[in-house]
Amino acid sequence: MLSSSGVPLNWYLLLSAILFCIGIAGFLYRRNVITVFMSIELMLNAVNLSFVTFSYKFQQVDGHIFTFFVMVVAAAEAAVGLAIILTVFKNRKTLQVDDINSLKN
Amino acid sequence: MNFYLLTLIKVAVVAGVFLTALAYLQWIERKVLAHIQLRPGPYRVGPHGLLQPLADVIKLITKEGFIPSHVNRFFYTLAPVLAVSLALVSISVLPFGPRIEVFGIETWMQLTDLKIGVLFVLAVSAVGVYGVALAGWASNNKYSLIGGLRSSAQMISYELPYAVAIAAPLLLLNTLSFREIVNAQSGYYFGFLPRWTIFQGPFPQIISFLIFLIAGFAETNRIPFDLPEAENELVAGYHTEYASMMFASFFMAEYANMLTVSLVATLMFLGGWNAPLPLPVSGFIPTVILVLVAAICFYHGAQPYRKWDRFTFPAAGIISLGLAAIFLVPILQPILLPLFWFIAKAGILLFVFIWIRGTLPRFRYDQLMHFAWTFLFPVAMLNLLVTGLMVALFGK
Amino acid sequence: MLPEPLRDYAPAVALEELNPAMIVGGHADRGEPTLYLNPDHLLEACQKLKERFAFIRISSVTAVDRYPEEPRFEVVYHLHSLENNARLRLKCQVGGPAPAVPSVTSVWSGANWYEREVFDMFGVEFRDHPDLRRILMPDDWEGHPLRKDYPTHGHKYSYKD
Amino acid sequence: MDPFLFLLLAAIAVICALNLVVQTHPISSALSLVGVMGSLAILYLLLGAEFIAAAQMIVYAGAIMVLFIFVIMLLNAQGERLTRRGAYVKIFGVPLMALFLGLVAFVIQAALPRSEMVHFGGFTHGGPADIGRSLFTQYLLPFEVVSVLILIAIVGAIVLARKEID
Amino acid sequence: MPEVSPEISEEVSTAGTETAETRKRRLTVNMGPQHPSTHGVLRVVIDLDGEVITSAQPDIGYLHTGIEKQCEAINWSQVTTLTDRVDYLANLSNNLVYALAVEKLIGDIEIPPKAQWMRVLLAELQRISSHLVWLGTHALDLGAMSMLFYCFREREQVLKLFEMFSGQRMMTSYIRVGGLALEPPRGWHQRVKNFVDIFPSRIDEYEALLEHNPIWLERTQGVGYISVDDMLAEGVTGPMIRAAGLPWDIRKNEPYSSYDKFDFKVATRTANDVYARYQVRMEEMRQSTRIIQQALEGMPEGPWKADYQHVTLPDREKMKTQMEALIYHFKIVTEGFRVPPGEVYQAVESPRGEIAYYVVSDGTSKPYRVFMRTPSFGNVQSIGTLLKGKLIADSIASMGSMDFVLGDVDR
Repeated sequence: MLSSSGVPLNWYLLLSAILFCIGIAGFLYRRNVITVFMSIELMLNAVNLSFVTFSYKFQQVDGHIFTFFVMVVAAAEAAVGLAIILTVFKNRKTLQVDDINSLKN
Repeated sequence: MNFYLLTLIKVAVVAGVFLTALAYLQWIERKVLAHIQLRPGPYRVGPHGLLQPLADVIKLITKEGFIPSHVNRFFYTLAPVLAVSLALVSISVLPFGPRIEVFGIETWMQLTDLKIGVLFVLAVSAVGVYGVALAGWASNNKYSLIGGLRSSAQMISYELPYAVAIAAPLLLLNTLSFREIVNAQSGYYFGFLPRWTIFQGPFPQIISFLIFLIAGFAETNRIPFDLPEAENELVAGYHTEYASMMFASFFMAEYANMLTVSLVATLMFLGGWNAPLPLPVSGFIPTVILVLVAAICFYHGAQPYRKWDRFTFPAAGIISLGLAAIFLVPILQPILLPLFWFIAKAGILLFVFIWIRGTLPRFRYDQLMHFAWTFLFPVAMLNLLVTGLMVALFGK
Repeated sequence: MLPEPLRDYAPAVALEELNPAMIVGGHADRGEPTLYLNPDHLLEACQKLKERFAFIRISSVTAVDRYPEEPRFEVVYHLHSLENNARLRLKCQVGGPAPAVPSVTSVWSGANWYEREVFDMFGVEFRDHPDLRRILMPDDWEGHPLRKDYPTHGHKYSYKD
Repeated sequence: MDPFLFLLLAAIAVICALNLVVQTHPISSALSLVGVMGSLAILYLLLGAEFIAAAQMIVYAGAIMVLFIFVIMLLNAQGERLTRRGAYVKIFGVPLMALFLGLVAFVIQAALPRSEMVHFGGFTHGGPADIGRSLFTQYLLPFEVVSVLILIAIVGAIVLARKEID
Repeated sequence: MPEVSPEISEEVSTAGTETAETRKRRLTVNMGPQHPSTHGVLRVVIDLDGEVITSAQPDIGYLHTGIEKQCEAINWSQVTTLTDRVDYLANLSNNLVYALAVEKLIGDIEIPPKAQWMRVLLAELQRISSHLVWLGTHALDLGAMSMLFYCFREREQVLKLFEMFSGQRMMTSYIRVGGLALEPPRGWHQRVKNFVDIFPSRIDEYEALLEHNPIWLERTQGVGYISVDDMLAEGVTGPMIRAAGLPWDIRKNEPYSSYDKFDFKVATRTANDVYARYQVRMEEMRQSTRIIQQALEGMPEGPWKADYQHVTLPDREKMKTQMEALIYHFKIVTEGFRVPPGEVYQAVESPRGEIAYYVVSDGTSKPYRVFMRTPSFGNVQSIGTLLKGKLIADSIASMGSMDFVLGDVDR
């Protein structure tokens, strides 16, 4: 399987899957809202890797475009999400997701 | 010749020259600042303090690397490493000269040419915030933290005009590779006006050049934008808690960033190693300058102000006369002339950096942010739009 | 009853008219008018001087320790009128185990620190002062350094934690 | 050369990702994520996605993650305490996760021919010019929609942050 | 300027009555006593609401040396050396005010015109040197570090002049009761003339560097306002009050030491901000140069100290030839001269404002009480009013514009 000059395409996809699973694990396991947020970013990254890999496989640029859009959406999401976290922290003085379980106090 | 061996040699040469240049940049800064401020500057170690950088390095290395007990050890040690390595890495894509032939081997005066070289430089400078921000956070000290926060906000804010200012000339040049960028700026209008981007039609990029320089000052945290380390307000900002080599790493990073900004500005706006005048004339300019330098040195040597001037000035004069002669050797000219112009342009920009530091006061923090968002960024955007319009209407 | 040199001095005359018990003495030594005031009427007099004779500035407040005479402290106020380009010195003599005078901070807010300094250095209390605590010496210092019975040298002090 | 580079970067990415989940302090997690992004950027380069690699560094590592770190520093976030739910995840989640991973791996193995290899330089249309051409022709509408989205996000972020300033 | 370890404490106020709506970030920042920009050991406790200062409480006493107490234990003539140490950037003004106060107490002592002219000249030189220190350090606080070196270049010349006549650069003790300590050496007046000839062009140089600089203007204009009424109430004097448009200068209003014979203008501005204070000080340096020029041109001939054998030391020649002079010399040196009982209050205009000594004599050879009304004390008292409601980022520029000397505050 190990040729001198190439990597099996599967490996990229497997790496993507592993990263995605770790992202899920972090999302479920962690209790800090910022870390949870970062786990989501990790999952997005894993998916991006798949897109780029498929782009290679089909020799088309569309996967790159999609990755690009994911990045833009991630940037927007980070801006709004972090603003929400800031506001929540000002009001509740906590970053624990378990403590942020009600809409009003 | 073996590609790997050649690359290794080039890496060694570039790293050696670059690091020495950093050390001497600091010497030059101290000398220039001192002369602006009417003092002699470093003077004791070696003739005119020329060995001062060496003494500094020895002193800083042998000094105790003190880690305060209240810091976050891992990030505290990681931050300077990050700062200095990220500052040094962008040199790998910058070319210093054209394709040359040494001992029958043809090579470029460049480590590697990325197709996306400009993007690479931008990416590295974008990540460069981490060193400063982490240092401020890991020091576990209010002044450091405020310095770190200020610098993250400042660097993110100035990243935008910085990138937009680079984008405008790219519209004219239509490439992201530094080699091609320089090649696209060769040639002259009317036989004397160089086709550098700051002069190039259809829309000369003088505005983006200025914006790039201003944002470059902010990116490198230098006066008038040195809020992160404003010593009169925050003591020393993010490196308050650092000592010895770790402290020096931040300085190295600052000087490396300064050098990178100057080199990128030279490549992007000032035509890289292209001479400002066509060849037969420009070929003699270095010789003339060096002969003038030698004359000044001999004059001062003849009228010594201090005891050792009788020897040091004539020695410097002889060296520059020798260099002047070397510049006339026809075989060496294709190598030396581009290098001379490249270093001369970058050197002038570096001098501007130091000169500004010696003259200007510091912004207040809100004024600095105000300046970035309400002046620099809109102007950069407008410049980009106008450039795009001009290229679309009158471009090739 | 006004002393001889101050008979023609308008502020003194005015205060005397206001309340004969206000001024207990005075002199105009070396051309500097000085009024000795009764501490009980100090605020009233200051108010009057500020309003009527434009002594809008208080240049300083200090004290002199006449130990071992009694009353031992003279609290000295230097007033200044920019309008009339005139200066006036007021004095209050206080003594006893707990010397105290009314604070003039309600008239001139700038007297704040000067009164704190007098309190710090002489131990004279200023009644109704907004923030009467030591200013130059440490908060837990014992004694009042500018008193005449306080030694110039040889005082021992150890810092408390 | 390629497999070695891939394995090295993949190892770094996985270790950093695990570190993200394991570390208790948000700053450590954020830096691990930067590590993941850096190694992914180089993997993108191996796959011929030059522009995406640069964008990954500039946008993801240089802007989004700096924003994260900025917020963590601003809030002076401390290490978190784990709750009971965290323990549940540890007991039941890990086997389930392994199962899920195995399933995905099986699907990948089954769906794709095993002999297909990735060579560096096997795909050369990932430069800025190609991306730009696609973006402004075929994908023009999504591009414009996304720019509106960004505008909305900026406005939203400002509105949310304003609330606490006033 | 030495960089010292920071002392900053911060606590989020946790007042229980605050509701979620009114809760804001409240910080208490402790600036100093060791901070590079407080110019000495001043501590300011600042309460912040976001970026805005809600209250600022200066805390002084870190440099208290007990000079007033010490004055009561030494001779009248020995006190002169202590007055140098009060405001070490304007020591000659302190010498002058002490000498004037004691001379007023003695009463019938006549100061010869030459000594008076010299006193004016020296006080103005001192004013220039003090303002130069202020300009350099203030510019350094705002990040313009080269200004410091330019200002110290000229200050160095002034200090050399001081060293030339008194042997000391800073603690000159040159103005004594009854005149001067010594006659200035030969060539000194020429050196002063050389200095005042070039100095106006140097002021132009500073102005060229600062006034055409948009960053400097932006950081100083409209910053650090405090109303005239507040300043008068808090006891602020000197350039601060003149920058608010009040032409109050003790040199004009209560002329001492023949200031009334000199032609000069009181520098005033009306903007009442940091920039106006800067302009006032620049203008004062120009006026001081004018005064020095006039003093040099009209320097009277004659003795440089009063002929008053009870107070001033006799000439060396006289002492060696006349028995009586020797006895007076011996008495003054060993026991000190006696001053008639009484009390005086003498004010002069120092570079920082009204400096006044209240001296009480009980007729012995030692002062009974010397009270020093120093300008910085009153100025620093107003920091609370000055900073309240301002931005924390402007606090350094505002406090710097006050030009306080901590030795002058704490004594």
